Amino acid sequence: MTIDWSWIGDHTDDLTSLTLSHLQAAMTAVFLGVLISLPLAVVAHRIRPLRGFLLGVSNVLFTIPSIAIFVLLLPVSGLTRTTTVIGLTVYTLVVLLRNTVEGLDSVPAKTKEAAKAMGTRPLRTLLTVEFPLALPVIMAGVRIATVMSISLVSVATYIGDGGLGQLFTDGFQRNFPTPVIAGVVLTILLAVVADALLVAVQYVLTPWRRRRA
Amino acid sequence: MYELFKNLGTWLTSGANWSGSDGIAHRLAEHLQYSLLATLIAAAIGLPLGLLIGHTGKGAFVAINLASFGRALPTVGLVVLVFLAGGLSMLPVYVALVALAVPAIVTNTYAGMTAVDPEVRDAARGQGMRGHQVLFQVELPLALPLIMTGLRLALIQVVATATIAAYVSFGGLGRYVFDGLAQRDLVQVLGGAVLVAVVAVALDLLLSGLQRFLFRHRTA
Amino acid sequence: ASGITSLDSQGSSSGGGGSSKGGVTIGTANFTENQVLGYLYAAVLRKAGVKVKVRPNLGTREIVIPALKAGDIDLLPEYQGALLNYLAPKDDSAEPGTMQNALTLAMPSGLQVLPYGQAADSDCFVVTRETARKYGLTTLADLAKQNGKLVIGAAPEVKKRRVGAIGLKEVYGVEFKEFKSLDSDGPLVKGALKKGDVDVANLFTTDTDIAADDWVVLTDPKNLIPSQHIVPLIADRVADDTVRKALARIGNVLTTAQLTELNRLVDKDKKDPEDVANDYARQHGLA
Amino acid sequence: MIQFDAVHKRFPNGTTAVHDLTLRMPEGGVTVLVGSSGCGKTTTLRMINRMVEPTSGTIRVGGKDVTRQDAAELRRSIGYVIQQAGLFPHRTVLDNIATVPLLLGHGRRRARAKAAELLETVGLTAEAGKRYPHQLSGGQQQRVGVARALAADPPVLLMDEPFGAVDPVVRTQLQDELLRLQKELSKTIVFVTHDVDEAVRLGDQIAIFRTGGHLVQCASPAELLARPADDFVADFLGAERGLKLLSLKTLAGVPQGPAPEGEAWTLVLDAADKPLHWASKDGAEIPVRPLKDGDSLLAALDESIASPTGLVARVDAAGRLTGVTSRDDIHRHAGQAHSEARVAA
Amino acid sequence: MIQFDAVHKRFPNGTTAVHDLTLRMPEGGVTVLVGSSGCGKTTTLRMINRMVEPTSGTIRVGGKDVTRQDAAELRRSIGYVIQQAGLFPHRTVLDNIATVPLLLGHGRRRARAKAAELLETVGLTAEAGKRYPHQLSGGQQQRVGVARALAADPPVLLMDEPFGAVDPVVRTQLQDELLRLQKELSKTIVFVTHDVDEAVRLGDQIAIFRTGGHLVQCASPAELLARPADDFVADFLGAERGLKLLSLKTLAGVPQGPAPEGEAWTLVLDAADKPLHWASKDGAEIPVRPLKDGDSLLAALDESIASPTGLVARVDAAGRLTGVTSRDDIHRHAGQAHSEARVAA
Ligand SMILES: Nc1ncnc2c1ncn2[C@@H]1O[C@H](COP(=O)(O)OP(=O)(O)OP(=O)(O)O)[C@@H](O)[C@H]1O
Ligand SMILES: Nc1ncnc2c1ncn2[C@@H]1O[C@H](COP(=O)(O)OP(=O)(O)OP(=O)(O)O)[C@@H](O)[C@H]1O
Ligand SMILES: [Mg+2]
Ligand SMILES: [Mg+2]
Repeated sequence: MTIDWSWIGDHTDDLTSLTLSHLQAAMTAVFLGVLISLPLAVVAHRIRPLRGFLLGVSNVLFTIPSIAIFVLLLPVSGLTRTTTVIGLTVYTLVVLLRNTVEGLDSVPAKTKEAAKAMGTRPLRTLLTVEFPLALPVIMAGVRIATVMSISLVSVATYIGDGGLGQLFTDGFQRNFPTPVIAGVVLTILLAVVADALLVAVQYVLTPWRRRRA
Repeated sequence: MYELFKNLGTWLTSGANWSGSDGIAHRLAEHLQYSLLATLIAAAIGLPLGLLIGHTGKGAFVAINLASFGRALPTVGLVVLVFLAGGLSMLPVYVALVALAVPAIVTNTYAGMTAVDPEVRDAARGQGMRGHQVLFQVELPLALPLIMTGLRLALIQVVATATIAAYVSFGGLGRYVFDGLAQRDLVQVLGGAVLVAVVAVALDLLLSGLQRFLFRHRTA
Repeated sequence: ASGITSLDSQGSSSGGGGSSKGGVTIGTANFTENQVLGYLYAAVLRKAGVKVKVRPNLGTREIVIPALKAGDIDLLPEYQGALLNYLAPKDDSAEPGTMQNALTLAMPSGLQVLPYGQAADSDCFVVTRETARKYGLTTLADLAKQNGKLVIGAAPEVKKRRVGAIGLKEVYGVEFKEFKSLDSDGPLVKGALKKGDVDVANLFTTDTDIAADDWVVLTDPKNLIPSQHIVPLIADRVADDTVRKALARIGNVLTTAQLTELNRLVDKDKKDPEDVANDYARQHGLA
Repeated sequence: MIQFDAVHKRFPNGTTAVHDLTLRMPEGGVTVLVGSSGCGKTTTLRMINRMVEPTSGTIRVGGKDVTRQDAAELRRSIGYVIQQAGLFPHRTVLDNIATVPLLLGHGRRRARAKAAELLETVGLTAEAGKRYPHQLSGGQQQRVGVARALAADPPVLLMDEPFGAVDPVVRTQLQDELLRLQKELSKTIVFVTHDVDEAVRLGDQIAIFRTGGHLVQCASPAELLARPADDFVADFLGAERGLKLLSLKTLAGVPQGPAPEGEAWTLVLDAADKPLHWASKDGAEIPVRPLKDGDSLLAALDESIASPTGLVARVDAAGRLTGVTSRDDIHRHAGQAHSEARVAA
Repeated sequence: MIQFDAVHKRFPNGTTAVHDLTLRMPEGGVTVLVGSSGCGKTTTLRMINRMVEPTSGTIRVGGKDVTRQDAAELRRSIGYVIQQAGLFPHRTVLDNIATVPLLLGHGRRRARAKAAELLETVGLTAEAGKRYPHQLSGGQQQRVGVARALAADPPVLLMDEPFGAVDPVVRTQLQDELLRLQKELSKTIVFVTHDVDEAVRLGDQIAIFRTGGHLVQCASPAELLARPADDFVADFLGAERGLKLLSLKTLAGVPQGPAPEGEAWTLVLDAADKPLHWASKDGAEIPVRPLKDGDSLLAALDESIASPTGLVARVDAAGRLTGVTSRDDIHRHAGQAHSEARVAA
């Protein structure tokens, strides 16, 4: 399987725009996923009986083949980026919800108690104590969700979207490995870079974990 | 919508749809075969790897990053690539599914190993256990719950993704999804999707039940 | 040169009744010939001063037709027979003229087909030279002699289509040993034919591989397979005179042989569909 | 003043943690709660700031029923030092201390300034304020916990085994500091421990609990040591009860005489009159530990046993010899301490 | 016998944990290692069974250089009791104890039988053997830890703060048990603690370390208390050093006389000659704590202070009064204990 470098040279613009579009889809999905999973995780964390249910639902959603999700969404959101993003968001929930709940669980009871005993009210405790302390575990989830989303964007080629995934269909149709290889390599590169960025973000957000003995 | 779900019910419950080489029973068996085999292969790769880095504490950084790298592999791209390289066979499907499952298994195995209380590991050495005895008699049993979690996670992902086999002409429940799409049979698409989800969830429940049974003596 | 473009976040705006002023979004299915056609449409429309955008790789009709209705896309290069089969599966018109009439009748509100072009791309059933020799196959009728022995490979929908397993059985009495769901004239079905995993493959007549690999196209003495002229499927909202005229020109110029050659440039020479289409349009004074 | 009246706490799972407790904790004094594990000390403490709600009975702080007050506000007005510090790992030491002032809306600047001040009060450097809790030793973390509880200058301080996790040397330091702070600030302190020595050292009164949440005895340390209410209390206080009582009395009133001269052992002084050691006629030397008026009778007894003559060298604040006290005098005062305690009980 | 010769341990990160240590730990005796946190006690202990390898110097157990032996086999021949037990959470108590016999290839049956026996030795019921460690209390877990270390009947036992995590009452029980076991089995024991009282109680010799891994002094408890090598040791042993020494001496040799009659206070006995309390002429009663010959001088001194007459009631094994001992006699013997210790040092 040889790589046709001239093809790559001729298509740098396309590759760039596909990469950006790919990234945008994945990031939007993760962002929405975080937005949805944070409140749900708080509910799952606080109300034990709902935990199994919520995690179960996110699990089931995760197992639905993407094409089926797209087909169901088409009447609603059409052939748009929205459809792609909704599909991806659904998949991120399984990781984000679980990790956020685990993150909240991992906050030492002692510390929460301390906050309560100082006279901090529940909402403030949540925002200033529980979330910051759960951050490492939540961020671990965000990292996995991001990498996963980036790898999953390509399934949206079924609806003409899918960023770098278009290269797979193209190469497949024409029995032409170069675009496929380019697509795979760029996807991984994107994931690695995004992951590294998130590590950096986490480093900035959690100053208290920097100089662990 | 209501009509759709009613038809879905009929599709799922009609006996005719269950039998034959194109029947649900057969497709289900194929799907299970792909998923279990892929997970098994992934376990054969990921478990020793995770145990090794967990036991020696060496190579963790590389392994964890490789795992994350593995997670980033786009399944469709991988299938197409292996197909273009090697032609039409189940190989592309297995390569993609195994690549999908290995990261979850490695990271969870490793996490399980690092979660073993160092005091206990120390105690094992202190009683005169050799390296492999520490690994198999102490670390592995203690890491097992997390390892099982990793296997479950991997299996769910594999079951959900094994529909890809139909993309390259093979069987499994993905057949319904792709055929239904081509034949404009929405009921069939959804039927396939529902079956995949049910299989995934059922396997997960089964394994979590098994896990609970096996580790019923452990504390929370 | 852009072979593949990303889906931009904005869909097309649907201008008022029958005006292309707001621009036209052309969709194409996810195989190369359709993409080439899409870019050809784009080239001629652009020449006519219409703003165009192409959204390639849009999967099956199940996805594309609703998108056309909803306004995500406005124009689609289609094939008479296949489209008719999609819209009116029971209709068995076989002549281009009657098919065009049938299509007009079956058209959902808001959509219309424009006059069909001279280029055609029909379904065909091919076997390898070796298989043809071994079983003495030259026509579709010959297949019936090997009933229960041969494996056919085709896109999944062919199994339940008249121009497919059903028609072959009804018209020629052919029964296959097995139907393998592969793709629509793509690498799967061709690969399977080459490897011998299938004996009979459903391809398109414009496929350059048929000649390249010396495959035998089985003839259709009983006219089961309608010829499929290429026909623009368009939403009423953009179908103004400018658009109609421009599309009519390409329809009149492009021949089946030329289309086959364009396919070859894309599939074999790995040229971008867009470049191939633009070059052709320029050479023929269409752009 | 904190007043418990017929307070009962039964947890939903059926455990009775506190049984019909009536107890007064005087204003500006230290009340120590002791008892074996699970006897309800923590529960009692936590009912004061409503971290736990009593099943029945009333608790009044400064005369006001706690249940009539907003829980969060009540808590801001009561300092709480939690077992093993319970610091916020994600906030710097300074921000940890500033927690309550910030909650009270004092503004970041003012809260930080107050925190910096308190840092000094508990004996930590300004540099430590910038660190995160995990970068401090156990003893330093405890100090931060105390500083945090003091930050809003609350009249009441609850301390739940605050010095449990540190080694004995640091523990003694922390106790000294607490006694010093208490003298300065005279808070009403409720202190939980299961270390009897700590209780005797810190408490103005000691409340002993028995499993099941029963208050067995509440009295001053001296009374308790002299007259334990029953065998449980006696056992709890330990075998050396008699000696422990002596740790509560100082040498101040015990008479002293001149150091012996020309006998078997002489006390050698340096030029500044500071005792150096005991010397025997045949040249042997034995170390001496001179005691001040503020030292306890227990220390005196200890020294008199170690001393070859049975005499204890006493010095003034500058370390100059003022005289010696005999073992008999020490014992007389020890006996007196015991009878006083017995009478008081 | 365990012999350290010029042993040095520097960790890869540059910390010197043990500095040039030469130390003899006698056969069949208990050597206690004490010192503040981080002074190298654990490292010293772990070099004996090669859990840590020395940087230089040699360590011999029973005359044989440990580095010449297979590490795993060496460890099987040395019992190791780890801080907070370090039990295997996934194995039953019985299987925990059977670990080493199984490693030695004793066969499951024999190993379990041995384990069941040891369970009894450390005072646990057979029922406890079937449980998992987390189903036991802290004290019970410690017992299992000891049983596990004893399972292969090793001549040497290493114990690293084995009783650190349990409350004082259970701790005393465990210490008693260890002393009893030691009498029965006479192992060579190396015991790490940072509790001076525990060291004095258990040690035949005590080695005091200072931060940086320096051995400061190694001597018998009595010598140590009487003659601390320097201020560090003196401070470490604590203020009541003189009194602690008395806890090492029993009343056995101290003379006794008849109980006083017709004076201010009389000792009231019951029909079986057991002391009940002191009674004064005007009807006051003060409790008495009668002492046996095996009780310590410290207990005697404590009682003599609490007693209104300064006299200690002494009884035989059955609890019958044998006589009384005066405070002076106690002091005389206490003084004697101190001079003996001083001479020995
Ligand atoms: N939230 C709770 N639910 C049920 N039982 C509880 C709860 N909190 C405490 N208990 C029980 O109440 C009793 C008293 O607990 P408490 O914590 O007050 O004891 P403590 O004296 O502080 O013990 P320790 O010295 O171990 O800290 C114990 O038996 C304990 O198990
Ligand atoms: N594996 C290691 N790597 C680097 N330094 C270590 C290691 N183990 C121990 N140390 C350091 O060596 C010194 C001695 O440690 P050691 O555990 O022997 O002390 P210890 O006396 O047992 O203390 P503690 O009473 O806290 O148990 C300490 O400064 C410790 O931090
Ligand atoms: Mg408590
Ligand atoms: Mg240690």
